[in-house]
Amino acid sequence: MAILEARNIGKTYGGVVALKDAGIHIEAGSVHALLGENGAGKSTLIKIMSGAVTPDRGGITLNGKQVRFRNTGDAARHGVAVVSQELSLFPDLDILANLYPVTGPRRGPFLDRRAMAEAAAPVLDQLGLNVPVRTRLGDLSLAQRQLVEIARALLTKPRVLILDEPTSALEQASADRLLNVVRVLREHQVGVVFVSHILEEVMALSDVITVLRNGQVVMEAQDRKSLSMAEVVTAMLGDKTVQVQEKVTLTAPQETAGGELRIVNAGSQGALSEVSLTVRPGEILGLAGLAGSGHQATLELVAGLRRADSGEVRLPSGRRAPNGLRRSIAAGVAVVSGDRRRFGLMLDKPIWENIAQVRAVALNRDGLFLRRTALRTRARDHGERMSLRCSSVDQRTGLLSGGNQQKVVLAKWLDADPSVLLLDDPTRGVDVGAKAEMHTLIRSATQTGTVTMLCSTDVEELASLCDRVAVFYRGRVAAILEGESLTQHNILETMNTGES
Amino acid sequence: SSGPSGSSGSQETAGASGGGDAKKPLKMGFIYATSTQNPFQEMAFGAKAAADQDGNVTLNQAAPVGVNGPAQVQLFQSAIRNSPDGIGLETLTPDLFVRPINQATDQNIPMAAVDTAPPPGTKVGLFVGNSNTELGVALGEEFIKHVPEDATGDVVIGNDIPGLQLLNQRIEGLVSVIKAKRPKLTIKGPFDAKSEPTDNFNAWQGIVKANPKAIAFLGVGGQDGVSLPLIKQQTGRDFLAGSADIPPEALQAVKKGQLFALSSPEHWLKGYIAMRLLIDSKRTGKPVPTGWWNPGTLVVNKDNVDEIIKRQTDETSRAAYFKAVVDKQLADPNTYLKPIGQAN
Amino acid sequence: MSVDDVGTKGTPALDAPDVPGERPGGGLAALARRVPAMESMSVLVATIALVVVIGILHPDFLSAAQLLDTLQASVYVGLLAGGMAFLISMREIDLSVGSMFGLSLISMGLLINQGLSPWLAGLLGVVLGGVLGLVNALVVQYIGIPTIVATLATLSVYRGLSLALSEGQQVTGMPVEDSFFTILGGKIFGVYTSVWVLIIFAIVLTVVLRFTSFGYRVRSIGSNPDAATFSGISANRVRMQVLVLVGLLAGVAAALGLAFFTSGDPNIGTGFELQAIAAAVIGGTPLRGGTATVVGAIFGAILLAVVGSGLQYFNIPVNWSSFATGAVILLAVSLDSLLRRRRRRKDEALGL
Amino acid sequence: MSVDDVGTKGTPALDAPDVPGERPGGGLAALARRVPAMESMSVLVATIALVVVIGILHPDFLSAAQLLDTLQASVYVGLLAGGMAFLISMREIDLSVGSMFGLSLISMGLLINQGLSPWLAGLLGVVLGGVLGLVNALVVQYIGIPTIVATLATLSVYRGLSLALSEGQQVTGMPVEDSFFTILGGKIFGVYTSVWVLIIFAIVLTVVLRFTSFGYRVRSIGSNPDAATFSGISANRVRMQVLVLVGLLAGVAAALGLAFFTSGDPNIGTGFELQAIAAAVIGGTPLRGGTATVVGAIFGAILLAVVGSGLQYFNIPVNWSSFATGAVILLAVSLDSLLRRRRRRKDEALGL
Ligand SMILES: Nc1ncnc2c1ncn2[C@@H]1O[C@H](COP(=O)(O)OP(=O)(O)OP(=O)(O)O)[C@@H](O)[C@H]1O
Ligand SMILES: Nc1ncnc2c1ncn2[C@@H]1O[C@H](COP(=O)(O)OP(=O)(O)OP(=O)(O)O)[C@@H](O)[C@H]1O
Ligand SMILES: [Mg+2]
Ligand SMILES: [Mg+2]
Repeated sequence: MAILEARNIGKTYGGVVALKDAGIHIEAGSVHALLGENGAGKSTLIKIMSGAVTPDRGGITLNGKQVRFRNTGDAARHGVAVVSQELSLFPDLDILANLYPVTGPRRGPFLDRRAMAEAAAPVLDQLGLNVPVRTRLGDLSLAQRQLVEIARALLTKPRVLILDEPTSALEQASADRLLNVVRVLREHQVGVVFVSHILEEVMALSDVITVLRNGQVVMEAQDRKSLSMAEVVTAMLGDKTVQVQEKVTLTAPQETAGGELRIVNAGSQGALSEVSLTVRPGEILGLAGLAGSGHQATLELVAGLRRADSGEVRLPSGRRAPNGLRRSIAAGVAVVSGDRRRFGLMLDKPIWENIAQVRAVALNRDGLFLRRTALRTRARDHGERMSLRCSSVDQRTGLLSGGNQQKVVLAKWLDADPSVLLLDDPTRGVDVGAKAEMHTLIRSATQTGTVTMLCSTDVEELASLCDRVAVFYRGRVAAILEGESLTQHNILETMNTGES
Repeated sequence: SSGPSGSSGSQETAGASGGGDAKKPLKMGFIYATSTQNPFQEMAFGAKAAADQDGNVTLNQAAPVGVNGPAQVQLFQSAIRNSPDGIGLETLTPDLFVRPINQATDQNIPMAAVDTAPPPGTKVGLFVGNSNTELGVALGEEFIKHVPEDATGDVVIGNDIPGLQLLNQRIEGLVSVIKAKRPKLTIKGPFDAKSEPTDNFNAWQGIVKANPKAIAFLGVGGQDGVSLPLIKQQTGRDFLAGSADIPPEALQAVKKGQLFALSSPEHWLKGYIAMRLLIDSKRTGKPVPTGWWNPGTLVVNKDNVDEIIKRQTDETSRAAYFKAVVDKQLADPNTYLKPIGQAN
Repeated sequence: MSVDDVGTKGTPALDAPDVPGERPGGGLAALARRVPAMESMSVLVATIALVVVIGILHPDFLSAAQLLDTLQASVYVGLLAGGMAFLISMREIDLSVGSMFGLSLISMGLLINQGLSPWLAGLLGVVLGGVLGLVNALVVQYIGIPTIVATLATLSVYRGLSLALSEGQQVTGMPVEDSFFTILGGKIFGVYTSVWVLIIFAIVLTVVLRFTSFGYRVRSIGSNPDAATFSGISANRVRMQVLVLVGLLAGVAAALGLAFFTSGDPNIGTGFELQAIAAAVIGGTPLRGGTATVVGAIFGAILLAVVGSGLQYFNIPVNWSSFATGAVILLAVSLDSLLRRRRRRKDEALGL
Repeated sequence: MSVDDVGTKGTPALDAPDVPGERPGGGLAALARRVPAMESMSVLVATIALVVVIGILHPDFLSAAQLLDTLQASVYVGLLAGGMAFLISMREIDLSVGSMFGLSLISMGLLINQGLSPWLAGLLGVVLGGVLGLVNALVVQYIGIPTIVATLATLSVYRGLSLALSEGQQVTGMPVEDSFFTILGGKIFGVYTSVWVLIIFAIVLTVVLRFTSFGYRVRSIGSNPDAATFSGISANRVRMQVLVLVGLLAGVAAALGLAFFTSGDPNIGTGFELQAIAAAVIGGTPLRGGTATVVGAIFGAILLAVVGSGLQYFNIPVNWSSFATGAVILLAVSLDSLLRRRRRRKDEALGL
């Protein structure tokens, strides 16, 4: 019988119906995938099950007993741990403190940090997070912080573990590591809820699948083996269909287009050496590699976030890439960060203000006085183009679902129609349908001669979206894959071995 | 409270004969520099005593929290509205009040400037205030009594609130005497002695340490008379210390001989006389006297300290003590009234 | 954000409440129509309530002259609070505003005593204010210390300068017949010129904050500094601009002050910093940054001024006046927060 | 924050295997080993540099007695700054500390004059401090206004009470021979008792902040309020605890103050709020919250005290003293920030 069960849950936020009549029941020793397009209500359902949000209707039973958690800490003490989509960590505290929120093992009145550290060690290297536990969390990368959040959940020895897009920020290797951890937990009769937009891993991992659409259950606890990915996708998107993007083979550099972006054997202390790359207008160059292998550093180099100790970077305009992010942006570079909540969005501001932030506000392109109507119309156009799910462009961005927030980040940069587009996980946490649409958008942006570079933790994305992929290994370009040789398999192999 | 009732008898008759009204309830105001420091409260108490003694005066007293010129201007402007029968204004920044004072006098509201002379460009006839130069001189005179003719060494002077006119005047007076009568002494300062009690203590402590050879440390503000004795007590160092104003702790220090003297501006008296003159003119119909009324300075030393400590106990004791003084002064105004121009 | 926006995904209706509001000019009309929703409403209501209560107990208080004086008294802190709102909305605080006010005022006075034409001196004084603000900015940027620390230091540096320049004396002997004093210090249409100036600045600053890209930059920084930097906004440059703005406002306040007081006291403006901060926060500009309301800040200053002149009517015993001041402020802000909470609940209900 | 430095993050000091150092006892040892990395170091160095410079120009300044007096002078603001650091690290500011200090001190004095045993009176005074802090907390929580506004009001309410209770007079006539005054006001092993007390509180508060779950909750709230609430930390409860703590510290400071000055002035402590905030921020507790250093805050207070007493040796003309004070503070914090530079650079480095 179910350990944790949520029945006919309803949740409305003012005008917005997050959940109409949703529910899920979690069995011990099984992985329950919870799917749905962006804004379907997955996170809301999860927040409700973990005490972070109180439902308008419906109830939760733990081992058959009606329960109501006061907060996630309370839930944790009842054995229900959640890894929320929007990390709830404390950047100023060190890793250890983040692993034990509220309170940890005590010695007298004091926290026993030694005991904490000892307990944490195995979990941390199980997840492959080998960073000193005293490191300030704020100094960690998004992926590392994601792992800390997961470790925190595991440390409560939960009987129910709820994972909301745990892998969205992780690169392949650590994602696989996580999936194995989940399998182990399943062995130990832990009930797992698994939310993800990466259907491959869902099909590989889960036992049963529940699909939400518009806050309602449209597929309830189906046995995965009985399902094909196509069926799942149709369940998620309903009548909508994914127009699978035919990769346009790059049309010869248009006259309209500016020049190409050149990186001439650039080096940067410890991160890069002798990197030489050329990206033609209208081309999408993928950058792949294991964490720290230099693909991210290359983006930072072009973005002006990192100095080139040797070599140089030339923008399409022909001028040297300026130093410092601000100048680069002024020079037409767009930097779509994967860490949307920290670097991407003003969560307390309406959607339209976020979308206007670069072009109108930072770059002053709309003149001194900003006309709200214009800005909102533009924002709404962007929103419709990427089927943004919101009550209105006046909605506070922080209230959007994760994937929809991600769309706003991309929109705000496309709004500035840049000459160089640097993408870091642009579709992180975006559902299959919207993902295809966003790919189309990125494509069409490139058609005007934009130079695009893409880093992604999603190898499938690299393979399907990019014209060429430069695979990095230990700070050097190990191979540039294109045409026939550009396959997920090759990318992964080169990433890990350095040879293709 | 049973205030002095000096010329009240004659007042009645005068009221009957003159245009004044001895019974009519009066709405008057007393606006002073700050509600948070004792000297100014003494003046407020004095004013209140005068009002209470008449018995039929509503006195709107108000002061900003902490010395704050503009805020006080605002309070004064309110007083113009609700105190048509007369306003006593005690301020440390008289020059900020030019417009509002004219506003008041234009509305024929009787006014008395207290403690600091009315600013030029105003038509206030009466100024009740001690001479701070005289106060400084008095302190200086007391000081030299304890210093031999040919004495040498440093005399260090402190100033609690830089930029405060009346403290500068006190210092001028003090210095003039020392320069004249003890030419061999070298005067250092004035230095910033701060006004907040702990700051004042720390400042003096630093000054004392920084001037190991000085024979005397003289302040002209209320707090100095508290800090200096404490420093003598704690460091065991012996030096001459004197100050102005008469906070209780300082009086105790005089009693113990830790301070050679305190020079008191007699704040209570200023407040009382100013208000009393305003009220009397209303009652008698006689115009408010014009000129600078100087109630005088009181030097507090070992000889009279006990009497003063007794007087400072409470309102009644103050009123009782001052009765005689007030009667004497109101009896013959002319000896106390000088032309406003001479105020210092 | 108005009710009909909700639930209707991106319908043209969205724009209805704003359309005319886009031109800064017409923007005011729009503001006017959005008034009930404005952050600054609650503090206005609280202020009015306070005035009414005092007026009931002491009708004289409601005399036009008294109310005008009270308005006039709020001008200096009001102007400073307006600038402070900008700063706070970008998570900064300037403690030197009171001293900048004082130093500008003293300098103007001294220049006039040097025989400079009052108008020219006033202009120079305003410029000086801007320069002082610039100095703050440079200290913050190049020494690299928090604004609050830098301005705490310049608080006493500037105050010290006005003491030193004036040799601790009041600056007097102004040519009070000069048009500078009669106009700026006088009334226009029966209302103090300084009040008119305050109103003008309330409008201008509001327009700058709400309708110019500069205003958006300021609030972006306060909303999420990292995201702002990542969007190509230079926090340093904007901070500098705002600190200069605050300095200029202090200079303007100083000019009005000198014209009204017709003299300068070296200690004038002491303690204005806390009042300005309080006014801004009471007015509805939260310290966490991201939003600001200039009008609210000015209402906040007016509220404090009302407390000041209102209490004078109650004939508070000498030793209780300071207590009363605090208590009344507490009452007023409680009412304010009560009104605020009701509106906030409504907003949340709308999921905005 | 760039993915590239996986595993390479963290300064050597951080990597130091100090798991044994996690025991609170050994924790201090660990702290000692981490000293070079401590936020508070730079301000300490700056302070020492300042002392040395003054000492070179005026050797008397280096006399033990002078330095002790300077330390003693920093005790009151130091204690308040320690509490303020807690508050600031949770993004709150208490402006009423100076008034709580004053009111507690006055009340103790009055109680003693009522014939209460000084020790008992002192204890009650400390408790009163806590109660005043609690009042602040209740106002903030139930009226629902920002702490800074609430405490701005209580700033004058409490000050007003000490004026009212003391009728504006100094409270005098303490039984100075009583052990309360001789011990707390005196010296132990040649050092002022108050200084010993300050040291003890520096240690205790540091331990509370770094090694108890309470301390972690405080910083968690400052670091990420929403996350804190989600994980079951009650911001209200913690804020209340901290505001009470600050009140208690004000009470302790008051007891030391009364014992030392053997009399109470109703104005005592005026303006301490800004000094305490400045000390905390100078000490390395950023206003954005999340981190705090009690030791740093206290060093900050000492730095300010050094500036104060040091300047006395330079015979600054009275009208220049405030200028000099500001200038020297500026110098000191510049040095401090110079020392911080390297760390701050690292923090500011953005990455993808
Ligand atoms: N606090 C809130 N206030 C208003 N609306 C909200 C709030 N939280 C969520 N919503 C709305 O509820 C809907 C469901 O959000 P939810 O985060 O559950 O979607 P999701 O399934 O997690 O999407 P994603 O896959 O992008 O994370 C969205 O339309 C979102 O805008
Ligand atoms: N694991 C937990 N998850 C969520 N909340 C918790 C957890 N443990 C304790 N709490 C909550 O934290 C509060 C204090 O718990 P704790 O045991 O830390 O008290 P404490 O540390 O002794 O308090 P103090 O630090 O003030 O002495 C309680 O309200 C409790 O509900
Ligand atoms: Mg979600
Ligand atoms: Mg998502």
